[in-house]
Amino acid sequence: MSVDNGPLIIGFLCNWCSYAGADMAGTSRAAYPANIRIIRVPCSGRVDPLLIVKCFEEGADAVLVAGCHPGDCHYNEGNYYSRRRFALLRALLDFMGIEKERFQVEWVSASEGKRFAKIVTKFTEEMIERGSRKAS
Amino acid sequence: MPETSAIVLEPTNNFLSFVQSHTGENITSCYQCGKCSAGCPTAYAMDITPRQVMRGIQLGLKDEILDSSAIWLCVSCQTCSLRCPREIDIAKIMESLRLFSQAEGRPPAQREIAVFYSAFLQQVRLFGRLHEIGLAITYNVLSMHFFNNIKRLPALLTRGKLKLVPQRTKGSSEVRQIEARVKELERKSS
Amino acid sequence: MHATAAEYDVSTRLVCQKLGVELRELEDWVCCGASAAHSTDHLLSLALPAHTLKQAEEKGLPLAVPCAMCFSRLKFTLHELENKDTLALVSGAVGKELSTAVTVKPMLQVLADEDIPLPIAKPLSGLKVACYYGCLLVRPPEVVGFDDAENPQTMDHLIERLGAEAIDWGLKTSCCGAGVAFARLDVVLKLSHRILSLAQKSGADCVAVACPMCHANLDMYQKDMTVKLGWKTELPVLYFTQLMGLSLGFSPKELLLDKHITNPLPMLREKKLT
Amino acid sequence: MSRIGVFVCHCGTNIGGVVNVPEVVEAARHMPLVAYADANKYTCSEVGQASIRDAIREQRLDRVVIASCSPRMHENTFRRTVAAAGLNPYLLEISNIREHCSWVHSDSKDATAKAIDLVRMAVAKVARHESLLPKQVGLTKRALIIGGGITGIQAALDIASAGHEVVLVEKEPSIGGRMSQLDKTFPTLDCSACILTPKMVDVAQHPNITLLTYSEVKEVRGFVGNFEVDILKKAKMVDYVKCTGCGTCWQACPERIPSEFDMGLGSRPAIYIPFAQAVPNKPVIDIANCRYEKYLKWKETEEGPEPPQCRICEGVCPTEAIDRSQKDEIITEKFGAVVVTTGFKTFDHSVYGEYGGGRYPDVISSLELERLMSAAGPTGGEVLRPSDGSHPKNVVFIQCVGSRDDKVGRPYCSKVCCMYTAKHAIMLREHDHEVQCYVFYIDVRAGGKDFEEFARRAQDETGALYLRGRVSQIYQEGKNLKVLGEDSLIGRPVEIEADLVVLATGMEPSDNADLIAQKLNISYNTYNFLIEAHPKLRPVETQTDGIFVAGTCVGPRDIPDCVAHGGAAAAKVVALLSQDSLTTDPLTSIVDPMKCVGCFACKEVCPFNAIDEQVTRDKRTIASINESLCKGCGLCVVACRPGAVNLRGFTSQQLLSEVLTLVRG
Ligand SMILES: Cc1cc2nc3c(=O)[nH]c(=O)nc-3n(C[C@H](O)[C@H](O)[C@H](O)COP(=O)(O)OP(=O)(O)OC[C@H]3O[C@@H](n4cnc5c(N)ncnc54)[C@H](O)[C@@H]3O)c2cc1C
Ligand SMILES: Cc1cc2nc3c(=O)[nH]c(=O)nc-3n(C[C@H](O)[C@H](O)[C@H](O)COP(=O)(O)OP(=O)(O)OC[C@H]3O[C@@H](n4cnc5c(N)ncnc54)[C@H](O)[C@@H]3O)c2cc1C
Ligand code: SF4
Ligand code: SF4
Ligand code: SF4
Ligand code: SF4
Ligand code: SF4
Ligand code: SF4
Ligand code: SF4
Ligand code: SF4
Repeated sequence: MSVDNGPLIIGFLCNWCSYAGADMAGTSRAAYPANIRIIRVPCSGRVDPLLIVKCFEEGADAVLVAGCHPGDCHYNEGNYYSRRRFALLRALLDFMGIEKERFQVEWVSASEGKRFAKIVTKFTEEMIERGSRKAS
Repeated sequence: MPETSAIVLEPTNNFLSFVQSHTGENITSCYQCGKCSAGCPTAYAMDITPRQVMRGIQLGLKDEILDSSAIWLCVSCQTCSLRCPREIDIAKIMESLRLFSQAEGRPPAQREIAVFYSAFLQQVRLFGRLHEIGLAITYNVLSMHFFNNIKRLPALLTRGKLKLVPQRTKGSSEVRQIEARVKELERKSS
Repeated sequence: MHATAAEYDVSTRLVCQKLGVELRELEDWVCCGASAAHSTDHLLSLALPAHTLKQAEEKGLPLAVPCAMCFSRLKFTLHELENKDTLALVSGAVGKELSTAVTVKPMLQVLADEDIPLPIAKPLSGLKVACYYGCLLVRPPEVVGFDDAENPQTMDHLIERLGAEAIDWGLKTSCCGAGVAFARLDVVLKLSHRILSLAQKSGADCVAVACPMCHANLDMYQKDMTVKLGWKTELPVLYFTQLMGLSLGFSPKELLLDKHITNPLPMLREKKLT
Repeated sequence: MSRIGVFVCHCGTNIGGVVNVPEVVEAARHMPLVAYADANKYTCSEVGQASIRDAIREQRLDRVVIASCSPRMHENTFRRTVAAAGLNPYLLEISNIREHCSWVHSDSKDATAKAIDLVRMAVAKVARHESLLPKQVGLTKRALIIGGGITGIQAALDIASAGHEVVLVEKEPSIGGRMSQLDKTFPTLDCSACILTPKMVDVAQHPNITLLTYSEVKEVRGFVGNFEVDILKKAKMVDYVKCTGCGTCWQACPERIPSEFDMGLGSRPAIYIPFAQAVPNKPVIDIANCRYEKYLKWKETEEGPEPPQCRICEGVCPTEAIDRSQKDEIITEKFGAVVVTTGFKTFDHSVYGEYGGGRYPDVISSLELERLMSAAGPTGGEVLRPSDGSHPKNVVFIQCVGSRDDKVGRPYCSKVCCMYTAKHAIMLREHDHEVQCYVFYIDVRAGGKDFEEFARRAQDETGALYLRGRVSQIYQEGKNLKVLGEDSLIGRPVEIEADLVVLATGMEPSDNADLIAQKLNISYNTYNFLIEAHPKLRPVETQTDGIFVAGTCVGPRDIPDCVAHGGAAAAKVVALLSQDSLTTDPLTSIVDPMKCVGCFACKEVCPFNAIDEQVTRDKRTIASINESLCKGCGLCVVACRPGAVNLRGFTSQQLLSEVLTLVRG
C-alpha cells in the first residue's frame, strides 16, 4: 500500500454513471485528495457485499460505492438491488466491529463531476479524522 | 398589494422559512395558478386574494400579509386546499397567519371578525358551551334570531338507551383548566 | 359549532326515537371553539375538541355530531393526534391520556345508514329538494373521510328514500360564509344568496341542510337579501331531519317547522305534504 | 506464464506534468509478470499505437496494460490496436491515470504513488483476463410495429421503403390513431384527414407492409434480431378477401352503439368501419353488440327474453362476405426489431368533481370538440351544444386539465394543449363570427416553429380573451354554465356565464401501455409512458436492444414531432436490419454447470430475462445464460450463493485481485 499519508479508500464506481462522473471531475479539474483508488464495475449491483467485507478485512480504511441515481440505472434496476444489499451490509459491518461510517454509498451521475469531487473530499476528511483502522 | 415603492428583495427570506417551518407546507411550490382564489368564497371581499397571499410569502412581504384583511376574511372552508394542484394546504396557512398576526399584536385588518372570535372564546370559557345572551352582551352586533332557539349543543351518542341528561355546565371549569394548561405549555415552549 | 338549533335538536330526537337509534348526550361536552379557537390559538383549538373526544372514548361510544363545524374540528383533532408529539402535547393540555380510538360521524351519516329501515308514513312525493352539505362536512376528504368532496350523495340518497326528488345542482358544498355572519353580514348574504338562487333556478322547492350554522345563514337572512340583493322570493330551508320526520308521520308542529324564519308551511301545503 | 506489457502515457503534460511517468514505468518493470514497460508521449496517436504493436510482436507480449486516459475514451481504439498485433482484443486493461489521477491531484508525489497503484491493479486484473470472442448471430430482416397512429404509419412506411418487411399491428379496426379524429391541425390548419389519408392508403398498398388490424400482441420471446411474437387476430366475422367494402351491410344494420371514434357524440352500427376513410375500408362485426351474436349467446342458455335473430347484414351483402365461422386466432411471427407506437388517450376529466365530474353535457373535452368541428363528425361540422343542439356563443376553454396537477397525479405538461386550444379558438371563430372565446391558461406554451405566431393569432385576430388563471369550479345554472376563475394578472375572481366549456384534457398513455412494456421487457414511468434509453441522445431506443419506441407512447408530443420520431425509429431499425449478422458483446455472464445448484436466485434479479432453465445430461435443472440478452450488469453474480455465475471482464477473481494487490501492496 502506497498511501503514505492518510487513509486508504477503495471506490467501486459503476461504469455508466459514477465512473463517468469521476471522469467528469477530471475533465473539469475538480481536485480531491489522492487517497481514493477506483475500481471500475459495470453496475453498483455487481459489487458483492462480501468483497467489501474483504476490503475491510484486508485493512482498507474505507469503502465508497457509487452508482447511478435511483431510477437512472443503465440496467433498469441494478442499483435498486444494491441499495437493499448495502443496507443489510451496513448492519453486518456494525456487528463485525467496523464503524459503519467507513462504508458509504452514493449516487453520482455522469454529469456530477464536481459533486463527486466534493463527496470524495468530504469522505476523505472524515476518514482522516477517524484515523487509520490499523492505528486504532 | 398596498406598497407604493418597489419591493426590495432580501437574499434570505425569513418570513417564508418561518411560515413554511411552522405550517409544514411547501409554499415555494405554489405556481400562482389562482385556483385557490378562483374558488374562494370570500376572495372577492379580500384586499389580496389567497394566491397573492402565497406570492407575498414567497417574496417575504411580511407586513402586507399579516396586516391583510384576507387572512381574517378566510372562513376556513377548505375549498382552496381541496383543489390546489400543488397540494398546498392554503387554509392551514391562512389559519397560521392569523395566529402569527395576533402573536405579533398586530391590529387585525378585520377588527369585527377578530373581536367576534374572542367574544366567542370568552363564552366557551365562561359556560363551557355557547350562551347566547352572554355572547350578545359581549358582542353587541348580535342578531337575536341567530341564537334564539338554541337550547344546547348536543354531541350525541348512538346506541344505548335514550337518556337525556339535563344541561350542566361542569364543562366550563374544565375549559378554564385546559386553557390554563395551554397557556402554561406555551409559556414554557417560547 | 355555535349551538344547535331547537328545530334540529327536536326533529333529530324524534326521528331517532322512531328509528330506534338511541342517543345519549355527553354530560360534559365542551364547545370545540369552532373557527374562533383555531383562528387564534392552535393548541387550544386541539385541546377543546380533544376533551370531548376523551369523554366519548371513556364511554366507549361512537360520537354522532350534528354540527358540521364541530364535526370538522373533532375530525381535525383526531387527524392531528395521529402525530405522536401532538398527542403528547395535547394530552398535557387536557390533563388526560388521549388516544385516537374514537369513532366520529356526522349525524347525517348515522341517520342515512341504509341498514336502518325507514317506516315511511307519508312519502314526500312531488317535493324537489336541493341537498346542501356545506363545506366542512366533506372537507378535507383525507381528514373527514366522508362522502365525495365535490359531489356528495349521502343526503341525496336519503331524501330519495323519503320519496322526494333530490335535484342535481352545483353548489352542494359551496361555503355559505360560516361564522363571519356577525362581522361581515354582507359576505354571508352574497354567498348564501348565490346558493339559494341556484337551488331555486335548479327547480328546488326547498333546501335541506345538516348543520345549524348552514341553516342559520341560509334561512335567516332572506329578507336582507331582498333588500340588499334583490332576492325576489323565498326558499324554505329545512333540516334533513325535519324532512325525515315529515315522512315518518310527525306533524309540522312537532318538528317545529313553524319556527323557521322563512316559513316552509305554505310550500308544504301546496305540495299537499301537511 | 504471462508476458505483460505496460505502456504509460504522458499525454503531453496532461499526465506527465503531474505524474512522474518514468518512475511509474520503472515501478511497472518490477511488477509480477510484467515483461516490458515503456512510456509514450501520445499513446493514441498513430506513432503511439504503432509502438505498442511493435512491442507486442517484438517482446512476444500476451497481455497489455495501457496507463492513460479513461477507458471510456479510448478502450475501443486500443482494443483494435492490440488486435492488429495479433492479440485477442480483450487481453487489454486500461489504467485511468489521467481523469482519475493527474487531472484531479496536484501533488506530484501523491499522484505518482497513486498512478503506480492503479497500474499495479490493472496488471493484476489483466493477468486474469481471458481471450473472448464476440459472437455473431443471424437476424430476421423484418420489423414489427405495434400501433398504427401517425407515428406507427410513418415508421412503417420508412422501414418498408428501405426494403424491409414490416408487420403493422393495430388493435382497432382501422389505422390512423388519434390524428384521424382531428379536424384541422396546428400550426398550419391543414385538414387532418387530407394529409393523413394518403399515408394510410400508402400503408395499405405498400408491398412490404402487412397490415394486421383488429389485432394485438400477446407474447414476445427472443432477443435483438430474433424475436418471436404471438399476435392475436380478433375475429372480424367478415372475409376480407370477398368483401369489397361496398358499405351495404353497415348501412343496413339496425343496431346503434355510441361511436368510440366520435367520442360517444354519435353512433355507429354493429357491423362498422370506424370512420369513412378507414384503412382497411372493410367492416368488422362488433360481437358484443351484434344482435345475432347476442341471439347465439342466448341460445346457449336460453335465459331471459329471446333476442331477435337479425342477420340483416348477411342478407344484404352482395359478395357473401360475412363469415360467422371466424374465430380469434393467434399467429406467431419472427422479427428482427420491434417499434412500439401505441400512442395516447386523453385524461378522463370525470375525476374533477369541481368541473362537474362528467355530469354536465356541455362541459366537453377538446377531442370531443374536434369531432363536433369535423365535417365528417356527428353534427356534420356544426358546433352544437350536446345538451340542446343550440349554437354556443360564449365558449370557455380551460387549459391544463389533467396536466400540471399533482392533485390528480399528473404533474407533467401535455405539451400540445396550449396549441390546440389556440387552434380551437381560431376555428370556432371561423365557424361562427359571433362566438366569444375565453381561454383560462397558466402559461401559454408555444415553443416550436411558427407556434408562438399561431398562438398570438388566436389572441390578436379572433378576440379570444386569454385569462391567466386556473378555473376552480363550473356549475350548471339554468341552461348555461357558471365558470369561476381568477384573473391572476389583475388579482380578482372572475365569473363567466358560458354556453359551452371545453376542457383541454392532457395526454396519457394508451390503456395497457404498461402491459406491452412488460411483454417487451422495457421500462415505463409512473404514468406508464415508455422510457427511452437516453432522453436526449437515444430518444427512440430502449434499454432492450432491438426494441424501439416512438410517438406519444413515450411522452406528449404533437404531429410534427411524432412524424420525426417515427422516422428516427425507422432509421434505427433500418440500420439494425441492414446488417447481415449481429455482433454480441462477449462481456456477459456465464454459469459454471458444476457449481450451479438450480436455485435461480440469479434469474430473479436479472433485469433482462437473460437467464433460462436448462436440464443437464445428468438431469439437473441449472441456469443458463442467453448471451444475446445478457447485458453484463453482474447482478446475477452477486445473487448466486454458490458462486456459480461469473461476469466476463469483471470476474470475482479479478475484482478480488485488484483489491488484494492494492491493500497488500
Ligand atoms: C384534441 C387534440 C387536438 C390535437 N390537435 C393537434 C394539432 O392540431 N396538431 C398537432 O400536431 N397535434 C395535435 N394533437 C396531437 C396529436 O393528436 C398527436 O400528436 C398524435 O396523434 C399522436 O400520434 P401517435 O401515433 O403517437 O398516437 P395515436 O394517434 O394515439 O396512435 C396510436 C395507435 O396505436 C394503437 N394502439 C394502442 N395500443 C395498442 C396495442 N396495445 N396494440 C395495438 N395497437 C395499439 C391505437 O389504437 C392507435 O391507433 C392533438 C391532440 C388532441 C388530443
Ligand atoms: C444557452 C443554451 C443552453 C442550452 N441548453 C440546452 C440543454 O440544457 N438541453 C438541451 O437539450 N438543449 C439545450 N440547448 C439547445 C442545444 O444547444 C441545441 O438544441 C443543439 O445544440 C443544436 O444542435 P445542432 O446540431 O442542431 O446545431 P449546432 O450545435 O449549432 O451545430 C451546427 C454545426 O454546423 C456548423 N456549421 C454551420 N454552418 C456551417 C456551414 N455552412 N458549413 C459547415 N458547417 C457549418 C457549426 O459550426 C456547428 O458545428 C441550449 C442552447 C443554448 C443556446
Ligand atoms: S391553487 Fe395552489 S398553486 Fe395555485 S395559486 Fe393557489 S396555492 Fe398556488
Ligand atoms: S379556506 Fe379560506 S382562503 Fe381557502 S377558500 Fe376557504 S375562505 Fe378562501
Ligand atoms: S491515450 Fe489518452 S492519455 Fe494518452 S495521449 Fe491519448 S488522450 Fe492523452
Ligand atoms: S356488404 Fe359485404 S362486401 Fe359490402 S362492405 Fe359489407 S361485408 Fe363487405
Ligand atoms: S346481424 Fe344485425 S346487428 Fe349484427 S351486424 Fe348484422 S345487421 Fe348488424
Ligand atoms: S401544453 Fe399548455 S395546456 Fe397543455 S399542459 Fe402544458 S401548459 Fe397546460
Ligand atoms: S443463482 Fe447460481 S446456483 Fe442458483 S441457479 Fe443461478 S447460477 Fe445456479
Ligand atoms: S449479467 Fe445481468 S443481464 Fe447478464 S445474466 Fe446476469 S443479471 Fe442478467
